[in-house]
Amino acid sequence: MAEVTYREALAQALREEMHRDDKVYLIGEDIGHYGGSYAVTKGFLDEFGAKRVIDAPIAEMGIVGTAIGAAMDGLRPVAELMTVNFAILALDQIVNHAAKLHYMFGGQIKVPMVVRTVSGWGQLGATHSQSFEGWFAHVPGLKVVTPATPADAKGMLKSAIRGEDPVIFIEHSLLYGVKGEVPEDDNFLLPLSGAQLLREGRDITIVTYSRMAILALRAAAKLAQEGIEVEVIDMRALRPLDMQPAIESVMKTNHAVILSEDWRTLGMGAELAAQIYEHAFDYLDAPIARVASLEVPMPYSKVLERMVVPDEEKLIKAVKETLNRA
Amino acid sequence: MAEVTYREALAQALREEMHRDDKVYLIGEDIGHYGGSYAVTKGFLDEFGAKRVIDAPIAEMGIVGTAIGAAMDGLRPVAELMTVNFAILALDQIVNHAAKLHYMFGGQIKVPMVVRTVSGWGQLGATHSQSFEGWFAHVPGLKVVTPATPADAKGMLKSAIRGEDPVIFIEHSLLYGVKGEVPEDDNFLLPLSGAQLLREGRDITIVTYSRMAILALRAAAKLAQEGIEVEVIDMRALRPLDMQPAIESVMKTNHAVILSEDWRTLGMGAELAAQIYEHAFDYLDAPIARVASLEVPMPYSKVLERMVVPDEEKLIKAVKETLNRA
Amino acid sequence: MTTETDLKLAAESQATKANGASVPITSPLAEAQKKSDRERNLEIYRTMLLIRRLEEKTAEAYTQGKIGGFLHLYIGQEAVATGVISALEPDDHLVTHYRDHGYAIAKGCDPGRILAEMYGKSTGLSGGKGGSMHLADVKRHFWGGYAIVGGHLPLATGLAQSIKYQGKDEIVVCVMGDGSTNIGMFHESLNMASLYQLPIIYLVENNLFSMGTPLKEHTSLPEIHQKARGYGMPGDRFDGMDIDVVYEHVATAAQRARTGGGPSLLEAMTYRFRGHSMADPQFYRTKSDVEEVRSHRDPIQIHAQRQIERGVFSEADTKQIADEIDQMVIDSARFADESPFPEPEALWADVYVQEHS
Amino acid sequence: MTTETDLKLAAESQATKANGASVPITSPLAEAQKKSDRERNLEIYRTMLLIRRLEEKTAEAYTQGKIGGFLHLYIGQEAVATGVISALEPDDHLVTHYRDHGYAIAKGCDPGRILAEMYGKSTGLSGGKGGSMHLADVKRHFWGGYAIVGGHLPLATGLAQSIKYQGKDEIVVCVMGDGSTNIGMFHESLNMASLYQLPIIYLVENNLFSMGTPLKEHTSLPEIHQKARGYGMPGDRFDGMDIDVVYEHVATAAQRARTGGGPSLLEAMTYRFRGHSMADPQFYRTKSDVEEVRSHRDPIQIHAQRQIERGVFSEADTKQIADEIDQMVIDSARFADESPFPEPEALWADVYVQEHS
Ligand SMILES: Cc1ncc(C[n+]2csc(CCOP(=O)(O)OP(=O)(O)O)c2C)c(N)n1
Ligand SMILES: Cc1ncc(C[n+]2csc(CCOP(=O)(O)OP(=O)(O)O)c2C)c(N)n1
Ligand SMILES: [Mg+2]
Ligand SMILES: [Mg+2]
Repeated sequence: MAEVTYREALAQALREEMHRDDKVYLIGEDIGHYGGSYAVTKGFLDEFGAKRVIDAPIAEMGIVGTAIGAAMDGLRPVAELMTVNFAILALDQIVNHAAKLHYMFGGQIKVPMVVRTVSGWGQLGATHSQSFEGWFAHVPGLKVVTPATPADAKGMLKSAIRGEDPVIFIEHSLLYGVKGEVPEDDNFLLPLSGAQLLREGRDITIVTYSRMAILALRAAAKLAQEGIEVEVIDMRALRPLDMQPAIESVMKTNHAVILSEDWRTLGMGAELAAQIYEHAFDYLDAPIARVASLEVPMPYSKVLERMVVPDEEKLIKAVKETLNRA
Repeated sequence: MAEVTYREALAQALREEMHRDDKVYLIGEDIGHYGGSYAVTKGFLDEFGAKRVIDAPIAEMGIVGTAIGAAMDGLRPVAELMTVNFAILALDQIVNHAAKLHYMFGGQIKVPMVVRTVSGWGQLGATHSQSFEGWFAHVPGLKVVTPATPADAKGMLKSAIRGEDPVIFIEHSLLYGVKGEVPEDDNFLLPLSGAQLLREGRDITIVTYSRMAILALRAAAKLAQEGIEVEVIDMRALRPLDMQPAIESVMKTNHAVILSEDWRTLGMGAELAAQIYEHAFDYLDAPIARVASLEVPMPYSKVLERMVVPDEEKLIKAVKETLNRA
Repeated sequence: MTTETDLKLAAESQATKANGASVPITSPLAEAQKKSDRERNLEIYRTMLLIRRLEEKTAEAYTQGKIGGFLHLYIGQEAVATGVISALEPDDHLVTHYRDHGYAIAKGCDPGRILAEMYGKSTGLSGGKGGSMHLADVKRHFWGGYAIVGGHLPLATGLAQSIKYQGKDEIVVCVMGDGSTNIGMFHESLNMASLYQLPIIYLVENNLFSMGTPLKEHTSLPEIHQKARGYGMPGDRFDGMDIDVVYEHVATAAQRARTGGGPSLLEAMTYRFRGHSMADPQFYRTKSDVEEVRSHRDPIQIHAQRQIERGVFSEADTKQIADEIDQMVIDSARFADESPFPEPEALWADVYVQEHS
Repeated sequence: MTTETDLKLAAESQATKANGASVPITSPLAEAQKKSDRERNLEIYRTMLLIRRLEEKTAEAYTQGKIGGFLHLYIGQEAVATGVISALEPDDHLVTHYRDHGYAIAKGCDPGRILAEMYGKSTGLSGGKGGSMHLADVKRHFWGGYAIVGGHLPLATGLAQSIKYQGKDEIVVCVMGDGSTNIGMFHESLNMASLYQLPIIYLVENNLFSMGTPLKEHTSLPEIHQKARGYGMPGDRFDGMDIDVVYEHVATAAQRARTGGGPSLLEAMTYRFRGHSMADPQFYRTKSDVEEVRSHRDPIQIHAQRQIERGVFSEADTKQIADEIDQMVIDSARFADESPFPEPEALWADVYVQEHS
């Protein structure tokens, strides 16, 4: 095991799979000469050449659509969409095509494609700070992955590339610099679904994913000092959803908070909460709290942006309110 | 009051508003010469001319984007997207632009635009049978309307056209032929939010919208014969959500079923259920049931399609299971 | 009749093998190319007439409620699909829009399985899950009909990218209508195809209408082949009602694509004799508009007349073929009628290749 | 210093009035057009130098952490914005991409409010909600900078549609980069603009890179102005480093648009002296590549040199203007620094025009 950043873990996964299988290629905007807008593919153009590291025009539909077509013919494209905000330009290709072809043509066509994209914020303004993972998770035929740690990033990306179905792989711009232990094994593969218990606790369960999992652990540590034992569940994949760990946890703690960075209404929190209510109804001592982003277009000014996104303070407040209710 | 179809009610609203305000114009594919793919604008080209009834190229982004631009300059465009399945091609214009401009530029820009589009199914295949109302309802800055009756269709469309904000107006292809009482008043306006009690009942609450409201009423009538009194709430608008009537109803009936035609996971049912749990937690005798479409790309064959969509039988089953639980 | 069904499916068994051909691809139309002038032209006649007759049967089945949803007939445009496929190698790749029946037939798909698909039967090309707009036969490199206008252009471009990536000498033909050239995906696809010099032909069937919107009202450049200039790509327009002309022009572009010359944009001038779909009231044109074209430019008439005049085949030959085809249509309809609907289990099959992992 | 702030905002008070101008629009650059050769060229010099100096200040403020997010500088491209705006009427409409600082200045926006916007202050052009990429000043018909590549093209096209619909004699200029011409919205917008003969100019600032991707690697037709052929639209390419050339060509296209001649696609050949954004490591080009252009084709040098040679103005004049501008930049920065951040209530303001109804 070595300590590497989330960024480096992703680069390792891509590099290893490209060496393992020459049917794997990368296509995306500025992944070559520029080195990737978040530097994940820095050096790849020199290492693998322009045939396998394609600097695409700004054409999100074209990037995803050609990747689907190549996947249909047996290649294993990894398409990069610079941020999830631009991914919605390619939503027709992802939703009306990648997700449908295998079923619609009675199993004749397979689409072994990965779409890597990025959520995040940081004074980027209203059109560059959104989270749409819930939209992808709504669509049968897609697999949706949102790794929180370098190890998950590497192991799940490798599995996504080797898999036979279209995978929407959502990274987080504020995680690229975060370090963690990552196995060096070339065949380090992780399943594309399966929630994980990150921290045990008896009092309340925080169900979350991606960068918010890190936030949840920090808050849990603080709350522990006040004698509140928080259990933290990282969903890791949003389609298919593995609800069992969260449900079992809530059956034990009888309290839950859902933490996500997207807008609250119709966000991931709605589904995660609904399923917990459905399966642990008789165990809940209080309604489940949803901590999510406030429902405004993201303002640029940092004093306003700060108010919009979930933070430790808001999370801790929600935990206490949920515990103290009634 | 006159008995008119949902289709005719929409045509009345468009015609009246076009006569009232020459800043109102229509743009969409085949709304002119063809008469509208669902015949809503039949005769409009002759009546209003090509300046105000524009047969657009197949260019969903262009149709919505030019409508936004014209609205910014003070016109009141009604853009028609033939079906909601194609609306996702214009999602960038709707989500990254229409929904954002007023806020992002500090109130300098207004976008008084209506996007009319259509959900529905009927052996149309995987790419032509989807429901995305939940995606629009997720986005701050948009108003989302899903009328179930001819009266709502007319009154809400007129208000949407006269309003100052972008409105996503979602019709249902299987409702166009349905008749209902509609006021002839030229100024018959209805608010763009506000849920409505369609039927009173003491035993259980069905919360729904659009075509499913009709289905709910039919099921309620049947259930009444078995002595089960169902209360039916039509949400009518999905953003902003008016949860009060549903919450009050559940406080009375202590049981709820959410009925929607979209896919269950991350669908409207998740949010409606989550909010009812949050506000009526102590009143619920059983978990809320969600009746929605099965999570597969819609198959063409009618024997399979029938299995996917909600029907009376499935709804009645869910009602009874919810009542008989525990 | 399950035996007949079983036989047919056995013969077609590789059809559902995902991604690419497993056995050498053949089709009557392709084989005929290597045969005599007579054989070749008879096969072309047979193909066009089968398209016409099967479409007529399809329309009838629709009115009988055996077919549901949207149904877009190919009647009037037969020379395009027939000309295109006869100018290709059997293993060349085909991607089309929803108006796909004629191409399925020209590519050599079984007419019984085509009808069965429209009937929503398990024996259909796509197991009854696709319907009229989504016929596909991947083992014949027919990657299917697509119903999001323009949505298949990037897919076809990606297929061509894969072919070049793997150094194969196959090419891709991507078929669309005139109205489809206005959507953004057309622009993104043609730019990438030209930028990467991909082996693909974008073939526009210009039938003068985008649903009910006349050509001049939906595009700023009605000479659609000239849109190629925006991509430094060759463009070419020709009469799509004359099979021989279609063959000529497609063969030239195919040769270019196959030899590293890159993509082309072809525009076949044609006309549909029926509405856009069965639901079309056709307010946008008159009966006589259609009669005018049908009487002077029917592609099947043009072909038959010429070959009879040339003495390549005779009236008698056409009669005999007509009889064969009538029987084929009857058999195909019976196959579709007698085929079973999908079992309930089929509903959950093929949502994912790997349900778990 | 709130008094100064208050004064400025009072003067700018109509700025936040939604949709369109409420008072006659003026801007120094526009007024200068009607004045003497000397006045006009001094104003052009003043504008270009202000853009340059304010950008330098902006870069400094970014490194100081006063500006966050993405910051795209306009240094090197000053002649384009200055030439474009000087060739327009004051009430003509402007829509740009995120590289919008130079246009805001040329359109006559207050430099203090421009900086304040980037600092996220309530006195900013967009109240601190937009930031660097989303400057706008609607009362000057500057409809803003947009950050979804190509996303503003349909909006600008719709503005032009509205102008024609209402029979106004204004025109729209829509600015984008070379990389933006590859996205679908470019195609859909230009087709509609040409089809409806709208009064709009699509102006491409070809700085040879789409972020870090070289022109020849991102588009199949590097002669971007020739893409106009795909829409039956006139296209024109010119030197974007020479203000006089830019003025010429834009004036011609503006005349055409204003007199019912329809849209144009203009390509200004230019170069950015800084990275794509402040985050750009610029692996894709060398320092000497940039030095080469900076030393021979600096638009401000070209203009100053020519006018001094022509004896239109003198070294002394440029020195004096430089001093004025240095002071203006200092004042603007102070205004931005001293302006307050938005109040918490601002968070919920302007999500909707009509919160209820
Ligand atoms: C993105 C999208 N927009 C709209 C439609 C609805 N639609 C289906 S076919 C069609 C007209 C297409 O005309 P054309 O491309 O000329 O093909 P033709 O039917 O004439 O062969 C339209 C508007 C669609 N299927 N997809
Ligand atoms: C739809 C979309 N895709 C990608 C991006 C990320 N991005 C921002 S600017 C840019 C490059 C644009 O280059 P160009 O159009 O030449 O303009 P320039 O920055 O050179 O002025 C890219 C890829 C975006 N903002 N929007
Ligand atoms: Mg057509
Ligand atoms: Mg550029």
